[in-house]
Parts: sequence; structure tokens; C-alpha cells
Amino acid sequence: MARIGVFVCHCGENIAGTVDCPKVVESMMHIPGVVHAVDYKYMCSDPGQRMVRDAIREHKLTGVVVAACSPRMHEPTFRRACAEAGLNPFLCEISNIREHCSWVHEKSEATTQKAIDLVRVMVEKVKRNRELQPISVPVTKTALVLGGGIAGIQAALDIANCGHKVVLVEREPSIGGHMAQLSETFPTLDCSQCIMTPRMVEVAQNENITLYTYSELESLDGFIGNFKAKIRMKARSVDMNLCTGCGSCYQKCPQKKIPSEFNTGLGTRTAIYTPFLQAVPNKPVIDRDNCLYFKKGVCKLCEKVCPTKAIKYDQQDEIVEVDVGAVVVATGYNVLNTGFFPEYGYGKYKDVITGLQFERLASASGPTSGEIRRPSDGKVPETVVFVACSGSRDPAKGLPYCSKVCCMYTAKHAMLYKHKMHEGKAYIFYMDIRAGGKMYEEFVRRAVEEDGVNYVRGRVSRIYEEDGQLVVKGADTLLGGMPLEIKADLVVLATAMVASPGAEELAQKLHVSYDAYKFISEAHPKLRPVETNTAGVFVAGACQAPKDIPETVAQASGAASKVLQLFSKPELMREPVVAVVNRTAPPLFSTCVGCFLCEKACPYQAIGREEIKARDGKVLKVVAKVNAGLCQGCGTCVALCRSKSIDLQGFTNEQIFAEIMAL
Amino acid sequence: MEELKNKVRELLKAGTVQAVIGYRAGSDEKTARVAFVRQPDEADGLILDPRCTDNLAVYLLKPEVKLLGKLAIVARPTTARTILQLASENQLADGQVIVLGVSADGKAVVELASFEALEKFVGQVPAGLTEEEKVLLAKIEGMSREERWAFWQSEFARCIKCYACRAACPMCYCSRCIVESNQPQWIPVSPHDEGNLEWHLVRAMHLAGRCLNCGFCAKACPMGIPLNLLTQRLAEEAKAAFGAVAGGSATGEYALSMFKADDKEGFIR
Amino acid sequence: MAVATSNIPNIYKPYLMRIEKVTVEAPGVRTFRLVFTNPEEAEKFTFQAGQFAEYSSFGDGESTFCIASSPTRKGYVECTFRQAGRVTSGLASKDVGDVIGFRGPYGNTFPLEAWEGKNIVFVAGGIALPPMRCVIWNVLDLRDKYKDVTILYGARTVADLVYKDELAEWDARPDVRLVTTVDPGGETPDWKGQIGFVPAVVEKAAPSAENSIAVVCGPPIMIKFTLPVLSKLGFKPENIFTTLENRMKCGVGKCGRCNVGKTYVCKDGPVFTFAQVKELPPEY
Amino acid sequence: MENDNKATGAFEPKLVAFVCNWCTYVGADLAGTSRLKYASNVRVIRLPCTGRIDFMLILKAFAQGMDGVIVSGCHPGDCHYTVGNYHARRRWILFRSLLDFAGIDVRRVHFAWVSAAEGAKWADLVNKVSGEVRELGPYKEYQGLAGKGIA
Amino acid sequence: MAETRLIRKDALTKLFEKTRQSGRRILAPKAKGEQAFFEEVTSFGEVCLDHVQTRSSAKEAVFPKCEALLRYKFGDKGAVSYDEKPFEPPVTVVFGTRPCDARSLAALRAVFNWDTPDKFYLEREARTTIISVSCTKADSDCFCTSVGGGPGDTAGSDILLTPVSDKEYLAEILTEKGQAIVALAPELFATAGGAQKEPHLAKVAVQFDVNELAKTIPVTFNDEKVWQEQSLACLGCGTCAYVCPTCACFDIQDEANRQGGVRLRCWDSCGFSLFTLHTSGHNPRHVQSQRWRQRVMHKFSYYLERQGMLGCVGCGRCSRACPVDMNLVEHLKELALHGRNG
Ligand SMILES: Cc1cc2nc3c(=O)[nH]c(=O)nc-3n(C[C@H](O)[C@H](O)[C@H](O)COP(=O)(O)OP(=O)(O)OC[C@H]3O[C@@H](n4cnc5c(N)ncnc54)[C@H](O)[C@@H]3O)c2cc1C
Ligand SMILES: Cc1cc2nc3c(=O)[nH]c(=O)nc-3n(C[C@H](O)[C@H](O)[C@H](O)COP(=O)(O)OP(=O)(O)OC[C@H]3O[C@@H](n4cnc5c(N)ncnc54)[C@H](O)[C@@H]3O)c2cc1C
Ligand code: SF4
Ligand code: SF4
Ligand code: SF4
Ligand code: SF4
Ligand code: SF4
Ligand code: SF4
Repeated sequence: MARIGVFVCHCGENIAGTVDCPKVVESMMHIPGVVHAVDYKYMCSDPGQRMVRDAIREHKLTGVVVAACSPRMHEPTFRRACAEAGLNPFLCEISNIREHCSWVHEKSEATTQKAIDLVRVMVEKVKRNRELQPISVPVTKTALVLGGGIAGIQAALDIANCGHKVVLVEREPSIGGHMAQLSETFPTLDCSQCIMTPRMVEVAQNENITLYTYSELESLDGFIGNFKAKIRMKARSVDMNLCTGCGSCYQKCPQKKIPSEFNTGLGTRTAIYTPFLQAVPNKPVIDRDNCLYFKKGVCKLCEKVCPTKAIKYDQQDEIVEVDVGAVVVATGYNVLNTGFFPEYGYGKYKDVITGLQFERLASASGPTSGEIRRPSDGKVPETVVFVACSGSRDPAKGLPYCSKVCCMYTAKHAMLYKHKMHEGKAYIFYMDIRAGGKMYEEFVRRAVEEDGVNYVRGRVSRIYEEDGQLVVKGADTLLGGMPLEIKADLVVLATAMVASPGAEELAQKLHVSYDAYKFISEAHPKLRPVETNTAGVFVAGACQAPKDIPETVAQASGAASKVLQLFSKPELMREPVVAVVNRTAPPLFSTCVGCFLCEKACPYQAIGREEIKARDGKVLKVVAKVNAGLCQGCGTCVALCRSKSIDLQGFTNEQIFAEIMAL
Repeated sequence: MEELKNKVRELLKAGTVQAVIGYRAGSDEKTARVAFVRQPDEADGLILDPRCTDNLAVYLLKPEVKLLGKLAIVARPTTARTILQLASENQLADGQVIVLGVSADGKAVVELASFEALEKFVGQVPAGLTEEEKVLLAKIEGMSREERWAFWQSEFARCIKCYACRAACPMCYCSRCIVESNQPQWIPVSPHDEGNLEWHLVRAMHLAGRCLNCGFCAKACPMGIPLNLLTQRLAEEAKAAFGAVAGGSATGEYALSMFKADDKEGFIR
Repeated sequence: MAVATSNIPNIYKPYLMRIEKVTVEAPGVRTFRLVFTNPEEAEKFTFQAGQFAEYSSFGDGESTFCIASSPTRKGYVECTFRQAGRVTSGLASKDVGDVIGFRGPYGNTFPLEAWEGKNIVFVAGGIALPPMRCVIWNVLDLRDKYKDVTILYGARTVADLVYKDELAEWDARPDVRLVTTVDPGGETPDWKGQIGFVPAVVEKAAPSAENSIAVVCGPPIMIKFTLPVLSKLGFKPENIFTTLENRMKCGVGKCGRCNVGKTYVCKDGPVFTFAQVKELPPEY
Repeated sequence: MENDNKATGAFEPKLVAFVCNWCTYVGADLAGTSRLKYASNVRVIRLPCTGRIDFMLILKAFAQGMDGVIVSGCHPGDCHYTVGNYHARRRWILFRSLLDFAGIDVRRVHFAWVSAAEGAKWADLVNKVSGEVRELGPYKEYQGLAGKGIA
Repeated sequence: MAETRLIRKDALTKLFEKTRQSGRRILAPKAKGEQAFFEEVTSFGEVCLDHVQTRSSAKEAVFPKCEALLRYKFGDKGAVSYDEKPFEPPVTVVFGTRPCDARSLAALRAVFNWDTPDKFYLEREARTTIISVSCTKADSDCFCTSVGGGPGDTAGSDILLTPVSDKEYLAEILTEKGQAIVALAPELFATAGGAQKEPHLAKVAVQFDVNELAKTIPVTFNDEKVWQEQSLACLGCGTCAYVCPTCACFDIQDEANRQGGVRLRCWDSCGFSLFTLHTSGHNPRHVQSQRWRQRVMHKFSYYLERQGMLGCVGCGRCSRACPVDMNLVEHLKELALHGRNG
């Protein structure tokens, strides 16, 4: 017993100027189910809305079609008006006879006819509309932050400082990420560790933050507001509760020659170690691959020296499960190593290093205590060649993108070098300088003008060793491609920033998409830069794309604010335009056959599986089930499902079919 | 042949399976039909020769057959591929059936208890069309659009909507086929020309990227409509456009469940 | 080549009926009162209690419902249906004044004349009251021909009870014994009837089998458990009546789907005694 | 949809456009706000995403007597639902090839990416498609199927 | 009434012409691939009589696969009015039916004329003339003689042609409708002389005793094992019913648009699970064995009881068309035996 009301708006002359509104009204009255139709000058005005409300009550309408401007303008207005009159707002539809009709056609019979058709189509749709209720999803107000670089730290602190719990998971034994490795930071040249360390300590001390280092995400299930994360705490072989971080163990460890990851291989560490002195937590782990006890079964020196008996060789990986409402991915980046470059000797020349290695050389806490000495023989280099864009912007190498920070840190490196070696010569080979950023261009200029860094525009074609010296062959394109050969003591390659190892697997665990370079994709490049395509999973820092610290921090705070927005209400309200899998009478229960081809297609991983069980618990059938929390209502699954077992509320098969039949 | 019979006897005797789906002699010397062997001595009646072309995988999902217990099935490469495709669509679980794989020449028989083994067995040999069908396909492709329309219309006009094609197709396992959903009635029930066209296009689209080209649909069609050409045409398209070939693996991706950012789109304005 | 057309009537052509009244009985359950658009047809039309008809929603198809009004009430027919599929949804979208199709009456009838002078016990569950309503009114309209009339009616919940006004009317009548019940949990705070499943309530109400006829309609599970109770009370299978509902299209014994063995529900039924049902192969 | 130009008697094609809510629908809105003028013979059916556009809709549109169909949504990479349009594109690749193989005139089915900013492209698209389909004339073959085969 | 004449094979072209000129539609077997189908033909050259049996049956002439029972128009606000046109099915000659097919009309008529006469069937039948051709060959699926028919059986035919030499058919003109055809070109029919049809007929062995079968099948009803075994291979595809000349089950469906609609009748099959499925989800025949049983019981038991004849003419089409080689005779023999033993 459909009782539809049609309200045709003149929009002043905007519609009535070309469309014969009374005729539209008249023709509606011939459609079965239409019990009321009127036209009015301005439907969206207060009196117009009142007409709608009054008619709903007076004619006991079961559906409303407002023929007016685009639904983007006034759909909310009229739906609200309906709700006020006691009609479910989803029983109201807008027929767009302004933008799609009166404004784009001349006044004519055909235009009026089109308006009639458009309204009729909506009438047929609305007859099949169902009452829908907004979906509310409860929210667990704990955030999971993956990655303890500056991005993760910033996001964790922002969220924790608003009073919400945070679980911070870091893969390495300490948080800090790359920023902890840097010497000084452009464009201010303040000491990286000086600004980083206090933040790290803040994390350790914040009671809202639970820190899992040396841990990784095992799996993530659930949906926005209601995730279940499993975290694997890798066996540290050290009891975190007993260890006081006194360091006796690593002082005694006989395995002293292990290249230090933190020092990018330029320094060494022991088998039981903390990555660096300011590590948070400042408690060691045993690197089982290099530990004599684990390798050969003998040693146990550390156990002997540990005053608190904290060494636990038999410790196992542990899985902890946490309920979280939102996830921030901040797993950062990696840099290409020199082995990637055949033309620069495949990494076989010790004195060809990466920018990150240079950071360690320049760092006061680094292996050379901040003195710039070349790795091969410890000599202070007299000529240093910096090669920007090593790998980046090189489609041939598969990395067509710009790493964004190299121009800046290369300038920084050259400057740092010059500050320490005033007579030294610094050359920078570059393609062009990208110094967009506050005080960035000035910074580069300073390198050239104050510190006398030689910028050579051109590519380095080859680096080879000759008589114990590196020869850098290139060309200066500003000088018409004049070939250039520089004998250098040290070559620093600004190697490209790439996705951190395991980024792809992680993205898959999180069900978020990633780009061709395995950087996590944002939901919208402009408007939703900190969201991913999975609701409730946000992204910050260099794992999304190469970026510098200020940008990283800004994005991290952005992500945190999105999380906080989500946590600001007890429940999440969503439009009920979601897919549903049908239910039918037994013995079929649902027409879904459980092919789960829709599951794979859903852009939001909103489709899961549900077992239909008999009373005795026997599984009768496994069918698709849409998670209303995750479903965004695109309808891809609906078009895909062969047996039409899944349908989209608000755009059901019946509705669309009826629309076509009304054409 | 003896090898097959022995395997079947063994499996039944050991109680590894309760029934083996295979071929036996049919009504006349030209036909073979399905056998459901449940006793070791019934294995004697099994045959394996060029008559045995039906895609027996269709029986794996038949409720009445499932009730027989754990099944083994005699499978030529196409049937084996069908099983993998069904697995990739979550209709069969690993270990659920034992496949007695028959090599393309029909000689060797291997027992394949896992999908992994089956994947190795099928390799990359999707079934092609018969020579005759190839000729017809080429002929249709060579026609002008109007001729193609006329050709298919004359074929479709004969369709009586018995849905034997669907019943014979192992990939048409829906609990309720789209033609049976009546709210809305996407496809008319009655076999008139418009409804027939819709049925054929829908069926073909539903099998796009899933069809194994066993040809059972066309064989089943009492009206002799070469409807496997439609699905085969789409299989070719899916392969050309997306590199998708059905039935290669139990975890294979359905061509329409996925995409590549650089899928061709020359036809889109 | 012209050949004279015969005048065999088109048995598939429904009468066009106008909906005169719509009553929403329960969620998804409606009663239509239908009147003939053509008075001549109205004049000629007759039916008997127990018969059914094919109702069309033009554009959607036909559905089978029994005629729920009594043949003693002239000038209209009523049907009560639950919105279930395509046709019933189509019908449900109709309103007073709309035209639907009606083809019938079909099937056999309750042998009301043979029942004269007997006690009659009606046992109905859920939406199965409609087929019985026809007989009930028929009996009540000829009240003096029958002895005691007992109506036992149960539904899942109070909301699911249909014909609420008529239940009140019957309840008020001194010459009718009405027992209503809802399944445990289906009651409302002000529910005054029984709480319990129909078979149990029948057992409690214990109508006498002496010189009695029982009519039982309802979901199969209810029938299954009610029958033993009735036989315990002494009802003989040939004195217990029910109606069968097999899917049917034509209603006139041609489309081939309603048969139970060689018995056609549309022709030989829908009314059967349990003596007959027992003889049918288990195919309904 | 009664759309034949009654005054001149000339053939005016009947078109339906299935468009996504976020790009093409908005693009068409923009054409409106920009007061661009285009042929009045297209009826828009709004869907959330091109991913929702079932190929059945196209067949049903023809069965309903349409002479041409437009299917349009967000450009690749711009999908509101990130990838719905990529799924749609795959579906169309196969469907189009099937239509062609079955002898259906694919010149009557137009796929287009029209973004929210492309009001002009929308107007242009409608005009072009109208023009092309007008050239082709009424889709007699398909429309002729109605009632055929019913005794 | 029966009258026997001779007609030369090459005269058939002429007869065809005349028949067409008289405004009659002609349906006849047309070859396609390895099969032949009854289709409308416009010249005798299209006709192919080489097949033992056509794939589709001739029932299409009297019971089309899709026919309109009713047309209606929607008026203002959905008002309904009938679109009444007199029902005038084409006057038709079905040429080249086999005797079994001709016999099938009786079985169809039994259903359509039972109790409430079905206008559509009866009027089509009244306008249909059956010109059959006796079988000179048969195959292993033929079993007409087991169900009371035969390769030269005249029942149901209006004219029966039997090839008695390379050049001639013996024409038995059996009904008035047959006469009417002869009257179109009497000159083509010569006197029969002493020509005999029997020697030219195919030999079809009797495979089972149908009376015994009729007695044993009902007893087997509850023996589910038998039906399960027999139907294990059955795909429920419905082909057997669709090709069967006597299967009369149908579905009724509405199709409509904004302007109006049509109520259509189309073939259906008891082999489909949907056939008996209630909207509630309950299905009285929920497994294939019950549906297979229904088909067999219907033809060999219920038909006999309700219509007094068998619902099968032994054409063998179902066995030939079955994609999985379900062989009816084989199963009937088994049933005949089974009932007797058990
Ligand atoms: C040579 C060089 C010099 C630079 N100099 C400057 C500079 O001077 N100024 C400036 O602004 N920027 C500079 N940058 C850029 C700066 O390093 C980055 O902007 C910044 O470190 C990005 O921080 P992040 O937290 O996103 O990533 P990261 O610092 O990489 O942190 C990511 C963290 O996540 C952890 N992680 C990774 N995967 C997982 C996982 N699966 N599970 C758990 N944890 C995981 C990592 O261990 C790491 O701790 C420089 C970059 C380079 C390469
Ligand atoms: C003799 C008889 C009396 C009935 N009396 C009533 C009654 O008074 N009130 C009531 O609500 N229901 C009654 N039914 C059941 C009713 O016919 C079905 O519930 C209804 O037809 C299904 O609705 P549908 O057509 O919308 O469903 P769909 O599934 O869309 O139906 C499609 C087609 O199947 C047929 N069909 C589907 N299910 C059944 C079924 N269970 N029985 C018969 N045909 C079916 C319909 O007629 C229709 O043509 C009766 C059935 C029979 C046989
Ligand atoms: S909803 Fe459809 S596509 Fe998804 S699993 Fe079920 S049948 Fe398959
Ligand atoms: S509508 Fe879109 S988001 Fe929702 S379940 Fe379907 S495919 Fe996933
Ligand atoms: S035709 Fe399509 S819906 Fe029907 S069974 Fe086959 S795949 Fe399923
Ligand atoms: S098997 Fe043949 S006749 Fe039957 S539905 Fe399929 S195509 Fe049509
Ligand atoms: S049941 Fe088979 S053999 Fe008998 S008439 Fe039908 S098709 Fe012919
Ligand atoms: S043709 Fe064969 S498989 Fe199909 S329903 Fe008949 S017996 Fe079964």
C-alpha cells in the first residue's frame, strides 16, 4: 500500500522557467500509488518544508519524492523534514530536475517530459524504499600505533595526552626510528637526538602508552572501532622486569664484531645489545643469530654477569592480544643500499656510502664520535662527492618518484662536512634542487654561498677506484655536458627512500592498499591524506611516502586527530547504505553459496564469513556476511554476486530495476 | 585401465573413500555414463576411453551424491581443472575428494589427494575447443555484426529455457540461480526471444573467467545451441585482457574479483 | 486460412475485482474484501466453504489463497494472505479501489451438510485461520443446524493473531466456545488467553469427540502434534478434516505440480480427511 | 520514456545513463550550474559507484526500449570507494566483448570517465552520444525482440 | 473413414506448395547438426526425414513452449483492462511426425481436456493436421511397441505415409482433416492397389510388459533406495520433459511493463527442484529421487489411473537427449522386475 507524495519545486524561475511544473504534478497523479502531488515556488523554504510535513501526516504518506535541485543540495533538508513528520528519512528521495534538466535544456515539451520521466523514475524507486536506521558501531577507545619512529611517537603521544590508551608496537629493540640516527636536521641544524630523546622518554613514561618493542603485528581482525590485534613479542632472552639496564652483560659479551644496524654497519655491537645508548627501553636483547650460546651452546657469560638474573635463554615468542578501536600505521621507510648501483660499484667500494651512513659519521654519538672519517682507512676525506637522486627519479631503476628529502640532507651533509673540514672540497651532483619548504631554499643557498659547496648539475655516470682513490665520472650539463672527473676520498650517495622491509606483508595484514612502491596508500590523495581505504586505519610518516620530519610530525598529529575524532563519541554512526546478504527460509537459509568471490572484490574487506548452524551446532552452510562497520556501500559486491544474494540497502536490485522499468 | 580399477578397489577396500565417481559403458557403444562405484567388485565395470568426456565434477556438488560419503573421482585434465576452480571458489575443501587423475592420453592414472598435487598435475593446459568448434568460432568472429546478431538470434530462438546447460555446468552451483530470483525478475522465465538472449548473456557473463571449457553445457543442450562458444569467447578475452585462466590453482583469483590499475580502457571515453 | 473459433472459455482469465476494503491483520498479513467490477459476473458467481482461488497482481502473477469469507455472505469474497514472495508483495502494494484478478472457485469443499447436527471443533494455528474462517462463518451463519462450536486458535505471538475483531466477536457469543493461545513468550502483559502450544491447549480444552467433527489447519508441525491429541480424545481420522497446500499454478489440474501421488490437491482437495491423508504417499 | 520528437517527427534517441554518485553525477550537476546546454534525451540513474553497475542494467535498459546507454563514473584513481571503478572496468571489458560477439551493437553502449569537475565533458558526452545514436537510428533489432517467440 | 492411396515422393513438393498456398503453416523436421528439430518450413527442400526421431517433439504445434494466455493494459492509476483479441492460432500441418508422436496428442489432450477444457490447447489441436511418416528404422531407444504403439500405428495421425518403395508412399487418409489436405491436390493421390505397409516397417521389439509394469510401479513408491539409485546420475536438468511429446506440465508467469502485460504459459519440468518449492521453503519433493519418481510414476501409473492411458508413447527422446544417458527403458525394466520381486 504505497502512498507516495510528490513535491515539485519551481525553484523560483530556475525550474519553472523551462519545465511546466503543474504538468509534472498532473502527470504524477496518474501513477498508481501516488496519492498527493503539488508544486510550489520554493520547496526548500520553510513553508515548502511545512507542506511536505503536513502532507506526510495528512495523507499518511509512505514515501516522498521531492523534484527539485540536486540531492547534493537539499537531500538532508528534506530527509530531515520527513523525519520531523515521523517518516523514516530514507523514504524520501530527490529527483533532480534542476541541474539535470531545467538548467541544461531549453524550455520545451521535451524538457517537461524529461522532468516527468525523472520524477516517475524516483516514484518507482521510492515505492520500494525501506525504512533504514543509521548503523551505530561501538568504539574501543584504544589506539594501536605501529612503528616507533618520530611519526609513531608523535601520534602515540597526541592520543595518549588526550587521555586514551595507546599500544605502541616497534619492531626494533628500541623506539626512535631513523630520526634517532640522524646527526643534525635541516634546515635548522639542531641536533636530532637532542630533540628526539625527550620524546622517546615521554613515551616510556606516559602511563597511557603500553610499549611493545622488539615486537610485530601478527594479525589484525575486526573493523573500525572494534579491531583485535595480535602482537608477537619476539623473545628478547632478557626478562624486561628484572633487567635494570645496567649494561654489564654487553660489556662482557665476547661477540664484539657484529656490525651495528643503528650505526649502519659503520660501527659494531655485541650479541647482547641495546641499539644505542639512549635506547628506550634501555634494556638489551640477545641477537640469537650471533650469540655463541645459541650458535654453539656454550658461553652464557651474560647470564653470569647479570646482577638481577634477567637473562632468560629459553624465553619464547609471546603473542598478546589487544582490542583496539583504531590503528595508526607509522612504519617508516628504508634507504636503498649502495649495492643497488652497478655503476657505482655494487657497494664494493667501502668509501662509497649512503646518506644515512654519513649521518652516523657526522653524529656525535656515532662510531667516529662525529668526526668525518672515511670507512676504509679512517682518513679524513679531503674531497667528498655527494650524489643526489641516487636511485630516485630514475624510471629505469623502477623508482620514478622523488625521495623529497635528499636535496635537503645532501646540502646539510655538505655543510656539516664543510663545517668540520673547512679546506675540504664538497661537490654535489644534482639533477635539480627541490627545496620547497620554510627556510629550505635559504638553507641550500647558505650551503653554496656561505659554505662554498660546489653544485654540479649533472649525473654521475660511473665511480671506480684508481690507485686507492675513487674516481667520479660525470658531466656538467650546465656547461653543455662537459665531461667531468673528480677524484674523491669519499662518495655519499643520497640513496632513495623506499618502503620499509615487510611493508607489503604488513599492508596485507592490515587490509590496506599500497602503491606500486609498497608505500601505504591514503584514502584520497588530497582530502583524506591520513586515512587509508580501511576505515579506522590511519597512516602517518614516511611509510606513506617519502617525507621529512616536519611533514611526518604534521601527518602524525593529523592521524592522531582523526583517531581522537573517532574516540570522541561512544559510538560511531554510519549511513545505512551498506550491503546485506539475504536470508531465506530453511533449508536454504540464504541464497548465498559461499563462493566468496565477493569477499575478494570488496575494496574494504567488509565481507566475512558466517556459519549457519543447526541447533546441534553442526555447520549447515557458510555464507557471506557483510560487516556493516566496514562496508562503505559501493555495491561492487552486489554487481558481482551471480545469484543476487547480496544487495545494497538504499540501492537495492528491486529499486534500480524499478527505476529502469519506469524509464 | 587395470591400474585405475586396482586403485578404485584399493580405495574402497581400505575405506579411504565410500564411493568413486567414474565412467561406465552407456546405452550404446558410442556413449559412456557416470558410475558411482561403491563396492570394490563394481570397479570391473569402469571404463576409460574416448567416450568418457562428461565433466564428472558436476556430481561433486550434487547433494544426493555428497551423501554417499567421502568421494574419489576419475578426472581427466579438464575435470581436474574444474575441481581446482571449484576449490578456488570455496566449494571444495582440500582433502575432501581424492582425484584419480588421468593423463591427457588416457593411459596413466595418478592418485591426487591434495590440491597441491592436483595443481602440479593440471599444469598449464587449459582445454581448448574442438577443431569443429574452432572453425565455428572463427566463422562467427569473421561475420559482420549484423550477421552475428542474426546467427545468435536463430540459435537462441530455439532455446526452451530448460536450463540443462546450467544443470550440466559444474560451475553453475548457485543455490538459487539468478533466473530463479523473482524479486526482481531479472530474467523472464518464459523462453521467448528477449528472455532467451538475456539468459544466454547472463550465463556467459557468470562464467566469464570461470569456464573450464569442458563443453558439457553444449552437450547437454537438447536444442543443439553452441553456447559454450560464448563462454569460451569470454575465456579468451579474460586471458588476453587480464592473463586470467580458470582452473589452474585452488587459490586462483577470479578475474572479476580483482583488477590491475592498468587494465586496458581504450574503449572508455 | 480462416477457421471459425470455438467458444470454449478461457479458463485462465480472471474476473476483475475491485478491492473494497483492506485490513491489516498482523505484520505482513492482510485481508482484502473484493467485489466484482462486472455485476453480471457477481450475479452468477457462487462458491462453497473450503474452496480456493487464484488471485492475480497483474504484472506479478498469480497466487493461490483460499476464500476466507463465507458463502453465506453474498456480494463479495475475502482473502487473507501473508506477504511472502513476488505476487503477494505485489498484492500487498495494492490499496482500496485497485483492481486485482480472481480466478475460481476451485477445489472441493467441506461437507457442511453432512456435518449438520454435529459438534464442530476448529483447531487453527497462525495464518491458517483464513481457510477455516470461511467455514466458521458458514457454520455460525447457519448456527441452528450445528451443535456445539469450539474454536481453538493459536499464534506465535499476540501480534500474529489474525481477525482480532472477529475473535472478540466470537468470544462474546454464548453459542461459541473460543480458546485462544499464544506460544510461550509471545504474550503481552494484557493477554487474557492461554499461553502454550496448540496441541497442549487442545488437550487441556478436551473437546468431546462424541458426534463431533474436527477441522485442523496450521503449520505441519502443529498438525503433526495435534493429531495424536485428537485421536486420544477419540476423534476418528475420517472425522478430522484439514486442507493441504501444495504449490500450484493453474488450479485446474493441468500444470502438474500439486499432485500427491495420483491425487491432485487442486481437484481432489484442498479439503481432506485424515483418513484420506493417511492413504496419500508422503509427498506434501 | 516518451521522447520521440512529436513536432518534427524526427527520430530522437532514447538514452539512459548509469552514473556514480561522486563523480559523474556531480559532473552533471556542474554542467547544470554552469548552464551548459545539451540534448534532453538522457535520463540519469544514480548509483553509488560504477562498481554497483550490474551488467544486467544495460540489458534491461535495452529491453526497456533504450536506443543507447551511457555508463560513467570516476576516473581511475579517483574512485570514492578507491577501486570500485577498476572492478567496473574489468566487468565492462568482458561484457563489451560478449555483447559484440553476440552481435549487439556496442556503438550503443558508451563508457566514460567523467569527474566532478568535468561538467563540460558530461555535456559534450551526452551530445556526442545522442548524435552518434541518432545516426544509428532506433535500435530496432533489440526492440524487435519484444514479444517475439510468444505464441 | 480410412482410405488408402499412393503418393509419389516427388509429388510431396507439390502437395507442400498447395498446402502452403492454402494458408496453412507447415511444421516439419529440419536437420541441424546431427539432430533434427520440428520447425516451420517454407519449402519441401528444408524437410529432412532421415532421422529415426527428431530431437524436439511436435507438441510445439499444440502446446507451444511459450504462449500468451492473457493480455492486459494498464490504465490510469494502474487500472486493468483486458486486451481482448479473438484467439486465432495458425492453421497448421505438422508433417513428418512419427507414429509415436501422433499418438502423443491423445495423452496431451487427456490433460488439457480433463474436467476443465483448455481453450488454447484444444483450439490449436483443432487447427492442426498431422501427417505422419511410418518408421522404417528404429534405434535402441525406441520402445513404442512396449507401450501400445508401433512403427506403423495410425492413432493420432490424420494422414499416415509409409514408404513402400523408393518412389512411393502409401498414404492412409485417416480423418477429415486428412481428407482436407488430399482435397488440396487430389490429383497427386493415386489408388493404392495392393501395396502393403507392414513389410516396410521397422522392427521394434517389446522390451517389457507394460501391464505388469503398471502393477509393480505403485508398489515400489516407498522403496526409496530404488529411486535413489536410479536417479543418482540425474542432473535434474529437465531436458527429458522438454523433449517429451507428452509432458504437459507448465508454468504461468506474468511479464509486464508500464503500459501493460501478458500472462504467459511456458513449459516446466517436474525434474526441477523449484517445480514444487513452496515460498515457505518447504519442498514436498526435495530430493532428485523424488522428482525422478514423480516423472516415472506420472507417466506409467498416475496417468493410467486418472486418464486411462499411459503418459508415454515410447519415442525414446528422453533417453536420447539426456545429457547423462539416463535410459528410461533400462529403468522401466528394472522397475518391472523390482516390483515383482519385492
Ligand atoms: C639520510 C637521511 C637524512 C635525513 N635528514 C633529515 C633532516 O635533516 N631533517 C628532516 O626533517 N628529515 C630528515 N630525513 C627524513 C627523516 O628521516 C624522516 O622524515 C623520518 O625519520 C620519518 O619518520 P617515520 O617515523 O615516518 O619513520 P622511521 O623513522 O623510519 O620510523 C619507523 C619505525 O617503525 C619501525 N617499524 C618498521 N616496520 C615495522 C613493523 N612492521 N612493525 C613495527 N615497527 C616497525 C621501524 O623500526 C622504525 O622504528 C632524513 C632522511 C634520511 C634518509
Ligand atoms: C490451496 C491453497 C490455499 C492457500 N491459501 C492461502 C491463504 O489463504 N493465505 C495465504 O497467505 N497463503 C495461502 N496459500 C499459500 C500461498 O499460495 C503462497 O504463500 C503464495 O502463493 C506465495 O506467494 P508469492 O506468489 O508472493 O511467492 P513467490 O515465491 O514469489 O511465488 C511464485 C509463484 O509460486 C507459487 N507459490 C509459491 N509458493 C507457494 C505455496 N506455498 N503454495 C502455492 N503456490 C505457491 C505462487 O502461486 C506464484 O505463482 C495457499 C496455497 C494453496 C495451495
Ligand atoms: S554473496 Fe554472492 S558472491 Fe558473495 S559468497 Fe555469496 S554467492 Fe558468492
Ligand atoms: S558494498 Fe562495497 S564496501 Fe560494502 S561489502 Fe560490498 S563491496 Fe564491500
Ligand atoms: S547461470 Fe549464473 S546464477 Fe545461474 S547457476 Fe549459473 S552461475 Fe549461478
Ligand atoms: S540447455 Fe539449451 S535449450 Fe536448455 S536452457 Fe540451455 S541453451 Fe536453452
Ligand atoms: S517419456 Fe520419454 S519415451 Fe516416453 S514419450 Fe516422453 S520422451 Fe518419449
Ligand atoms: S534429461 Fe536426464 S539428467 Fe536431465 S532431468 Fe531428465 S533424466 Fe535427469
